[in-house]
Amino acid sequence: MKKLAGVMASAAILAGSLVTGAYAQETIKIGVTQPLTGAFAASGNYVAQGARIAEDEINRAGGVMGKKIQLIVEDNKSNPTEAVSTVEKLIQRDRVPLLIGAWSSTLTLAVMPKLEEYKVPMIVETSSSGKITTSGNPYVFRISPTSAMEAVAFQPLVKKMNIKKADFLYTNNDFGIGSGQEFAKMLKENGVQIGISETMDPKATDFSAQLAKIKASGGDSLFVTTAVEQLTIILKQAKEQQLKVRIVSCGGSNSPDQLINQAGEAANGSFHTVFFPPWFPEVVKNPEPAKRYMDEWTKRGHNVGGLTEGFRGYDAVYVAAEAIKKAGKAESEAIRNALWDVKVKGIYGDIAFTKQGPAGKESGQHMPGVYLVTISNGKVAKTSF
Amino acid sequence: MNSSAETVLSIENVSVHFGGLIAIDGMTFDVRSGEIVGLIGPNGAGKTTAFNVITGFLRPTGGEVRYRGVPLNGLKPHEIAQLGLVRTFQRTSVFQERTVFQNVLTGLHRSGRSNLWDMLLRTRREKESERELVETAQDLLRFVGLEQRASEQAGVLPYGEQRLMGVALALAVKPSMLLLDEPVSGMNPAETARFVKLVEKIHHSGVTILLVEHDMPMVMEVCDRIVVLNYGRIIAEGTPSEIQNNPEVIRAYLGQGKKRA
Amino acid sequence: MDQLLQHLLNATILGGTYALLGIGLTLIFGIMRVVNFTHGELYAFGAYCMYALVMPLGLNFFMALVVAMALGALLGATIELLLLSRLRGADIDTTMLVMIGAWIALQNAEQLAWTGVALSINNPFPSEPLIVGPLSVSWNRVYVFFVALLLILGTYYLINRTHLGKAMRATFQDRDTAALMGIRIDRIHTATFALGSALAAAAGALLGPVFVVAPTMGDLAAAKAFAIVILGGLGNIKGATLGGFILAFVEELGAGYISSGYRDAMGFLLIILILLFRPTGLFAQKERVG
Amino acid sequence: MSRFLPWLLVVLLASVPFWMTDYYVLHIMITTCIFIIAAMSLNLLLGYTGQLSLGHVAFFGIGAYTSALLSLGFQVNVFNVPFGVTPKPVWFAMLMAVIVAGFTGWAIGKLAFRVRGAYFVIVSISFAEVVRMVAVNWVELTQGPMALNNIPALTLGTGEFELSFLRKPSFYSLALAVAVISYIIIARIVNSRAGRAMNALRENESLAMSVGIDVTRYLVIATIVSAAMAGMAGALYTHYIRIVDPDVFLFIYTVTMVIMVITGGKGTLAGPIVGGVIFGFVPEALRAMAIKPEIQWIIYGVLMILIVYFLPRGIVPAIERFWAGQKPGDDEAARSVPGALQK
Repeated sequence: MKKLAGVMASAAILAGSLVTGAYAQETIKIGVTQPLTGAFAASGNYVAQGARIAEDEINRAGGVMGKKIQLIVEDNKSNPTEAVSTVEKLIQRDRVPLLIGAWSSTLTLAVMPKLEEYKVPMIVETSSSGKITTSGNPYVFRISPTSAMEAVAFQPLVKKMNIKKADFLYTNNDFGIGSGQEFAKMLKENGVQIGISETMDPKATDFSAQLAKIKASGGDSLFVTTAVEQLTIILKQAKEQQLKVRIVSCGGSNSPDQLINQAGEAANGSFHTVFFPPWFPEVVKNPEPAKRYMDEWTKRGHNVGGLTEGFRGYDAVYVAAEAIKKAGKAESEAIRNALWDVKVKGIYGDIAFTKQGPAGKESGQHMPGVYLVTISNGKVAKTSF
Repeated sequence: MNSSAETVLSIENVSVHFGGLIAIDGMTFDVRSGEIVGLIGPNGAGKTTAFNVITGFLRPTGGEVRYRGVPLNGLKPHEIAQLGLVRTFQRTSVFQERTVFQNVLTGLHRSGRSNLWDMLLRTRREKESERELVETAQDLLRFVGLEQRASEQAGVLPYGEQRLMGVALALAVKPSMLLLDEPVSGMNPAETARFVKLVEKIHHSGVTILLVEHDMPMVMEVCDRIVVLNYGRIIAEGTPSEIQNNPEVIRAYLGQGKKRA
Repeated sequence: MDQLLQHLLNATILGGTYALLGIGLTLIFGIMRVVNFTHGELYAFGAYCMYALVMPLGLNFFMALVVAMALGALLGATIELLLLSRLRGADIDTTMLVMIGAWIALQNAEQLAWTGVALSINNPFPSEPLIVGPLSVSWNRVYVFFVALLLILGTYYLINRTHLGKAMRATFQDRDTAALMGIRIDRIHTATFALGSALAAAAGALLGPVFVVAPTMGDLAAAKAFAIVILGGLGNIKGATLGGFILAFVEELGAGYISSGYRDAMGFLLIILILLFRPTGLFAQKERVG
Repeated sequence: MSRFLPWLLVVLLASVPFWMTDYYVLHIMITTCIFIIAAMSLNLLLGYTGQLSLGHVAFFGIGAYTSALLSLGFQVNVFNVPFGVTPKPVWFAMLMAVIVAGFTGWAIGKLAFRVRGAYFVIVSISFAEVVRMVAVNWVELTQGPMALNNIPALTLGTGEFELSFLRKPSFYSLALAVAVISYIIIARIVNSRAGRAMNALRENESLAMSVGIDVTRYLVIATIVSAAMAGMAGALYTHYIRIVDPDVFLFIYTVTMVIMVITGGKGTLAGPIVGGVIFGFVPEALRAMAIKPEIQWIIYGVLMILIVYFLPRGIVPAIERFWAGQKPGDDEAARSVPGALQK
């Protein structure tokens, strides 16, 4: 018993020594939670890289209110519980007044209760699930399009592409399921027959069984929603199994350049919705920031395949800086109010938030453009419909 | 001893096969109440296998073992121990890391009266039960002559005392019959003599004993009756003097070319 | 019908690599009584070697496989000499803890070296698949299947026909007697671990170009290897070969006709069922207990 | 004097919320405390009965999911038969979590202990993985990878007398109380007849059977208590973090618990606490030094190997031996007297 007590006492001393105080700050901190490791690591890193570009640009131009901004990027490991921990850490330890995150819909939905609990606003840069802005969380401001918006944008193409019967393959998370449901709804309304809907774990790597089933279903188009890692394998395996259907990837996290690079010939003939087409930046509403971002991206030697993701972080940081400037102080509540008045000429278009969700507890939602591109002969091309 | 005493252990036509290997072949013998019976035979004759079958550590391929009329087939070792049929082991016969005293307390497991709730809530029954166990443990250690060693770690005791410890563990279960597996092997004559005294003491307290041993003088000294196994079969059975003069027994031992006695 | 045939073809092709994965693991357990938790990491290591050799270094695709196997064997031998050789005679739980420690360290070292981003390896095969009637399969997978078979047969040959194999079998049956007969147990253990590691690395190097290469790929592979080995009985090489094919068929048909989500759960369910109803594996004779 | 030291420590720990203003430190202390409870429960199996159970996180996760689902309510179709549960009070959900986890422990104990050694280890890992797969794929019930969100916090009483465990100081007190109770439960079991039986089967199973100990029964008892306690830790965790996803079943969490137990000292009462404190705070210290998580895990892995080589019994026994060396005789006396007689 005596020894036990001694051991426990020394443990307590260890615990006490870890107590550290926050020191004074000369910068304005912005918290970023992204999946830097795990299933969505590639995309999360691209978003973080894009955000860093914007951070440096803003600071070079004098920062915000004479202070430099400082991004504190935490890895949420592609896991919702970890995402909550990162937010907990960013708010409690780093005392950030504003957050950016958390890439996937599931991760974003996971941290949303914490935003309400601590009353800290978050700019959502990627997530597409409708639930995020319709569930009545007034701390959420989304600059990326929802699956429903994406489906509506796709609608005119249904007839042009002559889609008669569609099958679905998507990850069993909010991103995949939300996208699958919205597209199925839209296609049904346009008279398209819905075949089978297959799901997959975000970590799965062998889809031969699902693809054999889809082949047997006999649709003419396959709508796939997942991150680029799985999409690469799906394209390769679809070719191996001679799945001769039109593959359309939704959700905008498909990085056609990376697909060409990694899936090779198997990527030819596939279609992809993207929210920023770096192959023809002239088509976007604000080509000027797009060009600036692309130049810097290349200069830093980042992966070209990441351009379609990195801009999300880039835009989000500009929106954050603008909101802080408008608020006049780095305080959460002021920033939240200011976000409603933000107007930023970004790559996502002219970013401004409209109200969505139940009255009195609305979330902010921006309406960006959606582009459909195709891969042919190892190159990304505009669709010719 | 008294040959009209009732049979407590009966082994009927027991066989044990390991794959194609026959370890015991149609073994049949009885042990009567109050006897000391020796089970002897050359190495590999199947003696320890017989012990394992009797105490439930091994399932016989055929035949039946009964203890006081209860068939033991299918019973687990702890259930057989609870019937009062308790064994010791050739080797590793103590809980090495515990003290001698803790060993005996562990052996007294079945004598405890408290249930799990008593233990969790540390009720009066739990405390009384533990106190009784401690007293019994002290008595037992005194009985085998290890009371001086109570606080020592069992694994570091000299070999002879570890054997005594093993017997104390078995006695803690309150056996009506004790199976000793080569208890004096490796002991020096003085230790053996001390052990023989203990066996007789146990016997006098009313415990029937079945003994596997290579030390012939010891077997001849303590046993009422001897059963001889060779290649899994019983080749002789009788009093020590009968066995000593049995030509087949002599052949079996000489044929194997070694005699440890 | 076409779907069923395609499933069966997929399962057969997959079964070859599963068997390869299983043999390496079962060999090590059978001879060394070590549950090799680093098996999955050696698999990932093989895949990363393949990537490094083929992509940045531009080595010939087929040569790269041989080099990856050699490197796998080297890493395996290092693990054995560094960690296991001094644990000989320790109980199985102790070696398991050490192997788990090694597994965690290796996996994170891979993650540190290559980051979490998945990598893809180009292969030199025609991109048009091999088509037989309604069925199709990529040339890369056909290659993988036959190389896996070759390696399995090679392992059988090594164990049954060579001097080293004889010593391994002797060690497997009775370590003490083998030692008495002048077999150098230390060397046998190192050789066994190196061989098992080379096979795991080969599986990784073969499948790397089929899927993508990522640091966590080893976990799933290890899980499957365990299922295969349990199916066949720990230490049973023939059992592991058959177990590999059984698992592949169960997974593929389960995913095709029951639920694709539970695909990776099939192996674990099989483990549990087998251990409850036939603890020594499907193909083992009853072992003597005690 | 020494008898009061543990209680003094408890009082000291209980006072933390009154002077600790940095909630982030409190947050780490809470999660550490929860992990210590889980590690203590694992120690009962790993340290006292000697079963290397590598599926322990399953009980933790089952507790977490049971409590989350019952407090949120759910609606599922089992073979087309609708089955629903309306949201239940959190205290009830947590109680059920303990019971369900304990029951799972009973079932697993009954089944898994048919096999031992390597087979038992693999079957225990498989069990946890199957449970994880169910959590991933039974989306209707568990929401799969989307996680169960907005899990309510524990509140006791109503109206004016409502006691809410939403905020960190109150939750810390709750976690500490559960940890102290868990410690007492384990201490009482291992110092009783049942504890001696468990020890016996770990040291020498055949000998234990030969003295009439029903080995399977005590393994099952240990598994039930251990599982129920892990389930309680899981329930605490879920109502603290207020989200639960299938990754809660990841093998790496079992490994974390195992490392805590073997580093601290398996089969000692203080071992999991010491190990838990070290591995609860070290990640934060490493994070403060801007060390990458991969390096942190490499350190864990290497440490695990080093512990097995150089401190196979863990830190606590090593310290005990050190103290015994300082004061000969004292230790002998302490060890010779069985636990029940110490008072």
